Amino acid sequence: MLELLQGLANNYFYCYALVLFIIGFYTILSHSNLLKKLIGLNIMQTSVFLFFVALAYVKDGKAAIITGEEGALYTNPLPSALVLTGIVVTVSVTAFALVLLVKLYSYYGTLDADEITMLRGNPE
Amino acid sequence: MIILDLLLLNILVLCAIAAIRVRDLLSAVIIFSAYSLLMAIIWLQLGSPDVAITEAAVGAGVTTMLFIATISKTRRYE
Amino acid sequence: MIYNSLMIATAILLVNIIICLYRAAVGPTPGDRIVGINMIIGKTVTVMVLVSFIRQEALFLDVALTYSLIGFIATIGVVKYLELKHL
Amino acid sequence: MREFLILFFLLAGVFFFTVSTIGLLRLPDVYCRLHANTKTDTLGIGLIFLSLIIYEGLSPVSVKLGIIGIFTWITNATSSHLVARASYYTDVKYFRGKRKDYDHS
Amino acid sequence: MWQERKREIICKIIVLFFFWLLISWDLDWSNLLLGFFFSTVISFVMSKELLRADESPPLLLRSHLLVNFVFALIWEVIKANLLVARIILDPKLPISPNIIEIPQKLKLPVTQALWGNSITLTPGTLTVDISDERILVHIIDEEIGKRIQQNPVQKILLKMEKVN
Amino acid sequence: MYKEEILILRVVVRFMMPFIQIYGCYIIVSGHLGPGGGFAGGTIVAASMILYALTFDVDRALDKVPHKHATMLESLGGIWFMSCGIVGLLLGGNFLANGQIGVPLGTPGRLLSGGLVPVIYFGVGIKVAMTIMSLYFSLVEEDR
Repeated sequence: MLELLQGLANNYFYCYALVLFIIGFYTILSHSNLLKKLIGLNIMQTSVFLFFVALAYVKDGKAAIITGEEGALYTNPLPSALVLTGIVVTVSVTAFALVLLVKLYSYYGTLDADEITMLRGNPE
Repeated sequence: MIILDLLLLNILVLCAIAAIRVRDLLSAVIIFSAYSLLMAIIWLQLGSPDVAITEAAVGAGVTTMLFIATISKTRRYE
Repeated sequence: MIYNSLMIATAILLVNIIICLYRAAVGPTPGDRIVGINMIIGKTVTVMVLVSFIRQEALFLDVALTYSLIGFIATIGVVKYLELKHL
Repeated sequence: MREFLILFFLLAGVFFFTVSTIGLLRLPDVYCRLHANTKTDTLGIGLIFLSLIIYEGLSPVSVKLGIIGIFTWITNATSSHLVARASYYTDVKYFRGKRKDYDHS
Repeated sequence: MWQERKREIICKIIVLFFFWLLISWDLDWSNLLLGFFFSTVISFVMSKELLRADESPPLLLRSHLLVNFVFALIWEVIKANLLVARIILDPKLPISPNIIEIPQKLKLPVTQALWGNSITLTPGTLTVDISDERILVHIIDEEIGKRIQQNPVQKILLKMEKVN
Repeated sequence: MYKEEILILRVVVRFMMPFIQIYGCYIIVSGHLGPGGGFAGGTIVAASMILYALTFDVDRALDKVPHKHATMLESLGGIWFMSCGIVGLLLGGNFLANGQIGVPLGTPGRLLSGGLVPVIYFGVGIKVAMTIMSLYFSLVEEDR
């Protein structure tokens, strides 16, 4: 138990990434406004990026940019390259979802997921 | 160093909670842009300036403006 | 000595950011919220510069320069929306 | 001497930042809060950058710091003006007169 | 017409190239070439959007006045910052805010914008609206509002216009 | 109207725009030396055009960069990237081969020492800038 707590305290970045993920997930589940859900989705994605970059972090390591000095300690550049791709995807997903929201609003006149479900009628 | 990290992460969690608790969608978007700012500082702390500069460019300029454009086309309050 | 004082200055600025965040989350009008975010931008730029000095990496300054150049786009957008109700 | 100057300017900058934050909390309406924003924030940035420039000496880093400072001043002033203007034209009431007339709510 | 436009564009190229050198801080030939290329492309493509010469006094030629302006502005900012800090830290908070109107003496858009931004940066005063005839200024204290007309910054800006 | 009245915003934006753009270009081409790269720099360049569209009008910004030109430039960025990749194939290496085909991979801190990388980033920057710009424009333009 003590070891578990110590491990958690040493890896506090992972804990906070988990907390942020839970906040985003809770937002997606509990709020019925679609724009709020999108903000929750963004928070969730950022938490995953935080987890990835925290994996790459080396204590006292410099940023992974070669400046020509010998024997320096660098952080791992691979996860940050992955995260860069992830950010590009995030922007695209956000823009696409926002355009979908505008279309939904012009069709149904509301952005509330429950109301849209009611307007569409019960499928059964 | 560890104190700075913990402080930053706590502010980040506060920011996220504030962004999802506010009823006004415009305010939620404004606070979300602050979330992106703090995230950029954390990327710097974790030693990956590449991600930080991308987050800065995206979060300060593009994402917020897209959100505000959507709000201006739909409604502002939940 | 100077390292420690830079650290303490950064910590104080971060505490200031919390208070600005309170104003941004509570502020009665949208104008108050934008003022809070504006102050957070200014403090963030300073914190970034201080972090780059603490970690001794000159390249981190580029991020602060980015924020100081395009940080006010969001403000203009919000203000224009408040005034005209469309962009 | 140099260390003393660095510490003094750093302290002064942090002090002005703190003052602006206190002003943001205490002042009554949007316009007065904008005063706290532009004024004290800009001098805080200026002083801290000055201390870091003294710390660094003349180098590319201090040139970049100067550029950051100039652009932050310009953008800060512009956005403050815009917020004040928008508040004025959307009829946000401004508090006028002495403090005792103001009903703090 | 074309002569004037050419001079404008050359001026922009020089300023942008100087900015490029400042941020990259490298005198290698490839860097110089790329900087020259980008500044030329930007000033030709965006030449209609950028500031025109008839909107501003020749700031580069009047650089001594510009330096003068910057130092006067910094001095004003420091002086009034202490005032505002004293007001904010006072437990009674002795503010008496108001919106006043002052006449506009400057003519060119760039100097008008500089003057408006200087008012905003100078503590205690805040530009609310600006036009060719008047400026609406929000002041935090009556005393500060009275002093706004004999601000040395405005004198320097007026001199800058007169030379033109 | 909003656009003609705000003198300070008009002047400041017209003053700041070339600086933002040249900074974006710097970020684009120096992606292998420091932080940045095609995506970040392209986003900054696009942010300057968003600033222009906010300050004046979307219509005026669309006059400056119509959708047709934006699409054309975007495709040009894609073609640029492809042809830089094919250079590697032609010289007997893999697709996007850089050091393999004998391009000098010089010293750290030199701008043009990364072989094909800054050249490729240039295309990526154009593509990203045009894409994000037209994203924002097409989201906003049908407002009126």
